[in-house]
Amino acid sequence: MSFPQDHMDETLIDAGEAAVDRGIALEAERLAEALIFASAGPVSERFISERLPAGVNVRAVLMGLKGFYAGRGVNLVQVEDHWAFRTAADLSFMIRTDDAEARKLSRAALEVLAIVAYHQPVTRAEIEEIRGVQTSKGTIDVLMEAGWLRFRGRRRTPGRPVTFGTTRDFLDHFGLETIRDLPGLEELKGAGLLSGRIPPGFRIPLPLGDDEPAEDEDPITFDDIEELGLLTPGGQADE
Amino acid sequence: MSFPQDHMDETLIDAGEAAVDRGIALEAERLAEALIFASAGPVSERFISERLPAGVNVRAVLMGLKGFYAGRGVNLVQVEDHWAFRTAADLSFMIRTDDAEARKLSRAALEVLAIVAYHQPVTRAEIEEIRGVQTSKGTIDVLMEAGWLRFRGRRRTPGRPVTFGTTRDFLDHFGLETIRDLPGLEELKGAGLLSGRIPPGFRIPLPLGDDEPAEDEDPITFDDIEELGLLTPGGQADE
Amino acid sequence: MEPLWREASEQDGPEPALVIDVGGFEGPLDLLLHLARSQKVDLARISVLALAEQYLAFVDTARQVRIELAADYLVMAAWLAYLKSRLLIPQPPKDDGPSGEEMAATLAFRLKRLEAMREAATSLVNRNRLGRDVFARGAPEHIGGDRQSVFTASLYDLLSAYAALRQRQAVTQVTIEKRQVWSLAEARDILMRMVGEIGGGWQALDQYLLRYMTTPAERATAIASAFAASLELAREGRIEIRQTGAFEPILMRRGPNAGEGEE
Repeated sequence: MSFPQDHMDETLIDAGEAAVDRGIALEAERLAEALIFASAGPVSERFISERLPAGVNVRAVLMGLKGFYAGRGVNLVQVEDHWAFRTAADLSFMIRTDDAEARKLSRAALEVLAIVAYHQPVTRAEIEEIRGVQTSKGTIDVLMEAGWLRFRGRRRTPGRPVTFGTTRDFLDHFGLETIRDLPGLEELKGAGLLSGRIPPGFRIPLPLGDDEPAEDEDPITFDDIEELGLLTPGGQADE
Repeated sequence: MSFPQDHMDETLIDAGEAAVDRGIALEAERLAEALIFASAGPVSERFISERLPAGVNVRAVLMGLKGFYAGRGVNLVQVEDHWAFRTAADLSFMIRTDDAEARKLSRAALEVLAIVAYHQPVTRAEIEEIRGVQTSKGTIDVLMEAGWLRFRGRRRTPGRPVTFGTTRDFLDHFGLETIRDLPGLEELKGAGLLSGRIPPGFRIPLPLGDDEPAEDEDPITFDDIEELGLLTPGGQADE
Repeated sequence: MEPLWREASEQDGPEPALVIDVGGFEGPLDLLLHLARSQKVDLARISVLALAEQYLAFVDTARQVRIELAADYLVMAAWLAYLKSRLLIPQPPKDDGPSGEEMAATLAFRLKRLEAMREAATSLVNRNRLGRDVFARGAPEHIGGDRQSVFTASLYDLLSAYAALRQRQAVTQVTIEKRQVWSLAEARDILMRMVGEIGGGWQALDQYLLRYMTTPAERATAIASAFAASLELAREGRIEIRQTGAFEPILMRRGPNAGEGEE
């Protein structure tokens, strides 16, 4: 990009011919706009002016941009001699200031979620056996609240433990059509996720989908949920 | 509030009285602008439309915004049905910083990425068939970790192998609106190079003596592909 | 043409060894493409015969100097040798194998396809890329009211967590994994269940057993136990077994006493 010195807008440059070249003004504006947009923090006037062609009046460029964005959904704001884009004040209700930003799932939660996905229907004791560590109730609660885990049924074994499964939301979030689309042993190996020596007898289970009730499982009823004190505030134990 | 009126369009609103509706349309545009601007990643059309006043044609609002920003330093770009603001490509060399180096991919990873992009959904076996070599551990892994490849589903063939596809992040990263915008896709398809089967009539002259001229009536020749602009000089596969 | 291999600078064994510069080639097709390019003609005009000969000469040389080539390269060599014979020797009329022309077209197609994918990869990386040429908002604000999950996690995160966990556990608790030896009782149980499914027709034993043998390691013990169990069950009249010759599949079907309670 070259900025010929002989065609410059009077309002944007300190000196130059009278001939107005909107093109140059626009180029300077475009560059300033992009620089401020891409920056993680407010950008100093000096930083911008160093990148504009010599002779361009940076203040005039920025004031022009400020005016351009004044009525828009996003405004160019000045903080001392630094500049930044901000959502227009009257639209700031849309922007969250609390820390409700989407968080990364903890390692423990990822593991529990994956175990349920592959081994469902699965009881909490089984999850712990596979993980080799105790699973805090909080981890499962978090996944239930996220809408990814659900109570599936009760195992027909002593104590009738509750079994867990994944939800439709889980499939949607992870882009799976059915739970059976989860990759198997060979595919995990092929994708480089499993490596090294895999002991003989190592298996990745084929998950049981919703339409395939396990033999030793009863579907969960509302009574079960009540009895077990599993009611979540919203009263929704199922999807 | 001052708005440049010239880019507004009657089609932004489905029906209604001109003055009031124009106000609604402007408000809708500001809202959409603020929503997309606030986010670093592409924002879904559905998310935006849920936040616009009822009856507003979200697509028209977005197309209007896209046109409005087309010549500016920041552009509104579309990635599938998601929208994002991105700095204009022609300003690249002015904004580029040393630490903003894009991920370097190995030649193998790059090839696998291209094969998946152009052939998706594609199984690992098919990738290997095209490359004529086993995919080393870590290749697909690296691409999945980068967020560019994903498990797509399973092929309905014996063994139900998992298929791979590209992600929205892939499109976003390489500046593609949809997978149909892949460079040279139609030409490659037309040349039969994206199918597993050899296109009918795909024959090569077999001059047992080396100097025999090629027959003219070959339906697909390397020259054709070259002519179509699919080949860059040098034929280097890597950066 | 660039050298296709280099000599290893060190010999770490008693055998003299050469090392193929494997880093230079991504498999036999890549090597062929390299050779084809060195013919200095486009792929449509390439002499497949000359190409095959070049490749075979390369493999021969490699062998003479005792280079160990990966199996992929040798399979390709065998295929090209066959292609060469097809091209040179007129085919007998009743030959239903692929013609030399068909095989040559296949090879040319694969080379072209690989080349096209390489060009595609090049044009892809040369596009304006996010974070290098174009940039996203540097200071994103958070949009409230997103109905999507409060958590971010990709399928990759999920799968890698799972794979790492299972791998870790497999190493530390190998003994907890499923038993690898079939007991006779287990084999009996499985066979009896199978008998229920077979009905009256003869079926190969292996066919059923394979359903229970997912790893090669279990195969031997499963077959041994199942064979012993099947002899026992045949003696009890629960099944009948038959084999048409040595090493033929063992066939079995429901015996006259099949219905008797097992427990």
